[in-house]
Amino acid sequence: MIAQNIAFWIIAVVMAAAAVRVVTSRNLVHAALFLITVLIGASAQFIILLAEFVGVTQFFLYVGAVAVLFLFGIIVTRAPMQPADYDNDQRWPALAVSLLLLGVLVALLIDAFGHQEIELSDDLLAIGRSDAVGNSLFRTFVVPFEVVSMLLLAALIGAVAIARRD
Amino acid sequence: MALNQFLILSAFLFCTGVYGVLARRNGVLVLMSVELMLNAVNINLVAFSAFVRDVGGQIFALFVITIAAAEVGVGLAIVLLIYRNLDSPDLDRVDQLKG
Amino acid sequence: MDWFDSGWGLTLAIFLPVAGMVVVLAIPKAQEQAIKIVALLTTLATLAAGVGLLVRFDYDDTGDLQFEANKSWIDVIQSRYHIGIDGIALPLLLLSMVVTVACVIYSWDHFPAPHNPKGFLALTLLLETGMNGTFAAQDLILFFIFFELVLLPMFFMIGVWGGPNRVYASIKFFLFTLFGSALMLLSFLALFFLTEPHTFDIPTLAEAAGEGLVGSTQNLIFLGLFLGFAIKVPMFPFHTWLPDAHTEAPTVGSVILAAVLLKLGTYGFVRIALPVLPQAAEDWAPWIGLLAVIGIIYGALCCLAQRDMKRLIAFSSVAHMGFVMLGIATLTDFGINAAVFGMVAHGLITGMLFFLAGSVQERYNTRELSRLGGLLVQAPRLGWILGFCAMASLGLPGLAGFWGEFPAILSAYEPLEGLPVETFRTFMVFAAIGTVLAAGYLLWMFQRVAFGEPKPEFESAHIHDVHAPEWIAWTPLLLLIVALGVYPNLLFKITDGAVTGVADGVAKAIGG
Amino acid sequence: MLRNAWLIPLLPALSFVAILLVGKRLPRRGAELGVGAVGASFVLACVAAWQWIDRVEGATGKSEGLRAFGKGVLGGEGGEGGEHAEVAVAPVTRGFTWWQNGNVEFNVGIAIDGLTVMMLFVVTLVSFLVHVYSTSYMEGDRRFTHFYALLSLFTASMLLLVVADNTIQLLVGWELVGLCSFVLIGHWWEEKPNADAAVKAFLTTRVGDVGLMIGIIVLFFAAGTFDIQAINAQAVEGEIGHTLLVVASACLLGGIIGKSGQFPLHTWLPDAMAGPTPVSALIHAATMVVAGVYLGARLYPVFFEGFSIDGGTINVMALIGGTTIIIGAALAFVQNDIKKVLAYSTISQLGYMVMGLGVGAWVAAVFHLFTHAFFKALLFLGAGSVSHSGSHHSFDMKADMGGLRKFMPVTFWTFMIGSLALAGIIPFAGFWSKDEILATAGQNEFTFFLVVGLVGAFMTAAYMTRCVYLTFFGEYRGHGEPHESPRAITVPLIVLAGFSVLAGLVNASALEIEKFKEWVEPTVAFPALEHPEFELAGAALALAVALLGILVSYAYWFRNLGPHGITARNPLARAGYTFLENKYYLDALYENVIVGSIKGAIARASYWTNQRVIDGAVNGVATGAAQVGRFAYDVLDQKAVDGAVNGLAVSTGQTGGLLRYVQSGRVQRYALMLFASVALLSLALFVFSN
Repeated sequence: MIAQNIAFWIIAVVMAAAAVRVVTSRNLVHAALFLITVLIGASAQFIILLAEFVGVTQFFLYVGAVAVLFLFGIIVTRAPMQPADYDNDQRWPALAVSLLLLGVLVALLIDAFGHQEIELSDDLLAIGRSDAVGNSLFRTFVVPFEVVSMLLLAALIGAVAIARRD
Repeated sequence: MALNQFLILSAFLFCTGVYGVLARRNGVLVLMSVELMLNAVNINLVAFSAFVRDVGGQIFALFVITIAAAEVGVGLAIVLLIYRNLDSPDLDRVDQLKG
Repeated sequence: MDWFDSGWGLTLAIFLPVAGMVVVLAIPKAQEQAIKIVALLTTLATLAAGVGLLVRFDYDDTGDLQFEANKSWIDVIQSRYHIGIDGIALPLLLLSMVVTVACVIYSWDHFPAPHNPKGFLALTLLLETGMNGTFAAQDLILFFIFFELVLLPMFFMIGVWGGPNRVYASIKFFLFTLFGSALMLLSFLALFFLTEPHTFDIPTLAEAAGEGLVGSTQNLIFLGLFLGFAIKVPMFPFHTWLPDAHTEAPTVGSVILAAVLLKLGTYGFVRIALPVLPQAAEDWAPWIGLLAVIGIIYGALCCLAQRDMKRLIAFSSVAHMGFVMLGIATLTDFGINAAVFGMVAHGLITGMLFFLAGSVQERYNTRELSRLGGLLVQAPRLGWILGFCAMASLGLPGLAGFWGEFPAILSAYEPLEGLPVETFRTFMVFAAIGTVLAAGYLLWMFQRVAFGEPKPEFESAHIHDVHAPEWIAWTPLLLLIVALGVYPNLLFKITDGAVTGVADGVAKAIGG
Repeated sequence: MLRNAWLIPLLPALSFVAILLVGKRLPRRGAELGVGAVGASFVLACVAAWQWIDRVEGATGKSEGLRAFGKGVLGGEGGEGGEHAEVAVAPVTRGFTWWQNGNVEFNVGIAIDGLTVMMLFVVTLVSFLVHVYSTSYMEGDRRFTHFYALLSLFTASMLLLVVADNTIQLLVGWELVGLCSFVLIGHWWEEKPNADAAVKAFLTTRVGDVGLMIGIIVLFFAAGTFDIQAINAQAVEGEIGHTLLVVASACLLGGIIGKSGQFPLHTWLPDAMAGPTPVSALIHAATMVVAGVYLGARLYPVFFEGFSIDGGTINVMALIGGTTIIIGAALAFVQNDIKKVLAYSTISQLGYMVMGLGVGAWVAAVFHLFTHAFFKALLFLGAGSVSHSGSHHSFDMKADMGGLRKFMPVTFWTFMIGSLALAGIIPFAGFWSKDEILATAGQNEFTFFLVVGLVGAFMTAAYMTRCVYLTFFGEYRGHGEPHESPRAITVPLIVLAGFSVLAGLVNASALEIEKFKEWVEPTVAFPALEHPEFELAGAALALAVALLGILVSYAYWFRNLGPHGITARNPLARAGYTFLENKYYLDALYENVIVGSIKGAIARASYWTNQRVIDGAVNGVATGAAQVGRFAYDVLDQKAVDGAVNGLAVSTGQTGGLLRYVQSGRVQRYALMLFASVALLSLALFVFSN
């Protein structure tokens, strides 16, 4: 348990720091790279939680596809901007709101789940494996799955339609 | 391991994302912050999945990942369109809803 | 026809328009004719389903839910897909269908700018589903969803196809009603959590009639419901969104808004607020009555100060809905019957008036009363129809408006036992005076618009008289106004049983 | 026929629809339909009358009704009287469910008794003659077809009111009559005064209708029914509390005042002359204004008990009627418009009827309604004939008439008959009915109203003499070429003149004929009324007063005696004249003070309240919320001062009202508010739930 705990904290600190940099960085490419860090961290956390299929998917999909997409986005919208322009005029209220939200959330969480433990045992491993997830996905959740695939298709077409140069 | 350590990490990531969404001007950066929030949700889902020992949470996380991918696709397309029309991805200038 | 009676017929009546909307959306924008035909066919098919309901309705048993369906829906919160109609819902359901058909026909070849029949008709169809669903829903959550579903299309209708000040009006409309529905939802949730067994089922809640709720809690919940519905009605002083929304909305939007949307609020009172919380209703009734009467007088006075024809009609709605609310506030079968009649009559008559205002504006490009005049010279048929509707609106006996107004005033003479009689009799006198003011502003408007010679600026303008789509759209409404006025039992027979049930329930809960 | 009397209103109603649909395509442009339908109604009404008389006579043991009727009318040796009126003759009723409410079903239907039959006869007859008359009078009018359609509807509404067996149906007919009068008075709506007069007529009567409506409601709750017979029965038998009856009768009286042009709501009647003359005749003789009197007669037990009429004390009803007699007659003196003279005389005569009801002279009042219908219709149609063929469509007696007696003999003689009947000269119809009102007033010890009635009789005779003089005598002052009117106009005049001579004989108490009373007075659910014996002295006095009136007027106008030009010399007389000319300033009071302030100041104030106070509050809340947000934002902002300055500038630029700030159009600002509210709400939830 201790090993996982140590791993969690290290990764968590890295993720938190990276996340903060994502929203404060003055360089678009840097921000994207920090985002990738966070995403990889999340993938690692999933594996700590013995959800290996989700972790791997996260890694491939996000780090492989989404991050690349972002980089493309940065390239095509490269605007002549001063670094200071990256934030708008409601920076401070935004900070206040997010801090307030964080405080409320943390208080709520501690209040609600203060003593709950996650037990990382073999039976947990069993439900995180590909076959378990796959079974569930294609039996119980087959209709939502199909719907999501339709959605993806629609989003694909939509993205093309929107971004197409007429 | 405590359930809360995951949840609080997730809460932190989420709030960071909120800040980013609220305070950033660049459309791409806002989208990135949205990704942060979605990720926070994912962590939550997987943590609870492990906590209640049910695969449902993981399945939902998978769906969220999928939808996030779709969202980035469409979102970037919109940012591209804004950029093309206004010559900048600056969201402050997108105020056609103004009354 | 078993399938029809067992809930499918009603489901069809609710969801056909959405199906039609999907088809409309699938047709390319350029093929306007196809879009219009599909939309028209959809509304006609829906109306046919409605006629089917009308034919197969059991008139000996109007107090019970018919064509009921009760299927599991969102089990987690114990909300069920429970629909059904009784004698109160049936007329309103049909009103909504008839008005929608009329609207589609009316807009056949004059869509307001930005001319976009596809979007416009799709929104109209979506609206119809929301309206029909609200009248049929027997589950609070279902009711709420349909109630809110109406909001969005109307928002876009005003915001996109509206007049010069449309954005202000649409946002105001949206925020106002959203505010009301938020409180309403809160009340629904409170009802759910505070009653045993936890349920959103309206008949079950009405059966319990607020049992197990402390008086003060009842009153608070009722307040939430009241605000939600009163804003929609709209009652004084929550009415200020209405003139703006009506004035800016396109003709068809105004018609639907006046004819059906306002009824959602009053219907909510009759369907939910009174049966579920009778004791609170009794506590609140004098105040509701007071606001209703203030609305009658005040709306009429505001009408007299208007210079814009459409705005005048909008304010007249405030006054007329005051009569409806006065009827409801008496908590008697007489008053509630009058209220239901008043809803249908107001829907037909004010709907027609907005059609006419739209047609006048289309012909003269203005609604300024001071610039209009001599309509009877240039378009005599249009002018006489306007006169007819003005007469119906001021409650001329023999036309539909009278049967909503007179029994409402009548019922205020003797409200439910336990309510302050003298107060209500005072209300009665003021309401009766309101009818004189109504005659005043409507005749004045009619005189300004129709009598006299046309103003010099329009003297040479070619003003065409009522044309084919207008005739087709209006004839059914006009015939209904006459038919209901001459033989009111057409409607009273349907509503009476159901209303008596509601009133008896309220009386029993208060007495016991 | 009595059970099928519903056909009588139905025929004109159908003709209304038919004329609207196909009238324009017919050879006579719809007139034939109207004339035909109303004519058929008239025939049916005659049949109904005959059957009713037969029924009454059968009940009283004299089955040969027709013969008795003939004798009665011709003044033969009828009136064996004595044993009648003891046997109750119930009205013939028939109905079906009209509406239901609270599991109670309410009927629509007919209740036919003597009063109804009499009204059916009068209304259909006058209306038929007016229809015929209009074929010529309205020829070539721009809305001829329209006119006929509405004339039919007018008749139908009045007949509907008359046959009604319940108060709601009566109200329906009542309001429809008002509607038709609105449209017909405003027939030539291109000119603003006509449109104004139409609106005024409708609105003024509608003020009275508030009373009618409330009265019906009170009666409904007092008696538990809308059925007129049942209400009357309960009122007679004292089953309704006296207070309720007082309230109900006072409210109903409001309706009568509005509809029958009683003081102080009479002002619409003279203005209603803006309509075509046949319409005026119809309004004044058979429909509209007599509706009020009919209501009083129909629900007489309510008034009788409510106002304690048998007590012999002054009551509101008699007082209103008496006041109206005098003020109406006084105004008739200062009119130059022949139709206005007649209009004010109608007001005055209606005053007689209402006063008659108020002093317990039910039979006399209804009888006066009956006779008045004929001679007033005659006078109006005569005036129409004068303007049609004599004065070039003018009604100004002083400017465009005079000396017409030579050019239009038929019109002149019929007009003379009408005037004498109106003035109450024996043996014309008006004498019998007016005398009977006065006799009953005297017998019931309403001495004050007896005097008022006599004064009224004097004035009536005097102003009619003036009117006749100005119109038919002296030199022709007009510019046209006067000639006699065509036959479609003169025939109705002659028919009406015949009735004006003979109608009074139906109840000529001097000759001991009391057929009218026998046939018309209800015997069921009706208070026991005293009927006066004929008194030679009283009748002679009334006649003498009328003759005196004629004499004085004759001396003044024909012989040019008396203080001519006194209004120019004497300031007091001038003031009085001005006062009369301005119609007691009532119009000024209503139009400028009451309507003006409601339509002007009060309405504007309400609207101002709406826009500034209520809407202002709404906008204020939104702006206020935005301001609070802005303030918090500035404080949080490090550059507080800077922000405040900027904010001030920005907000000055944005003080457009609601949502200008909130509605910045920037999604991120919306999102900020969204998240802030979510956080605050969850915080609140968290705090409160612990």
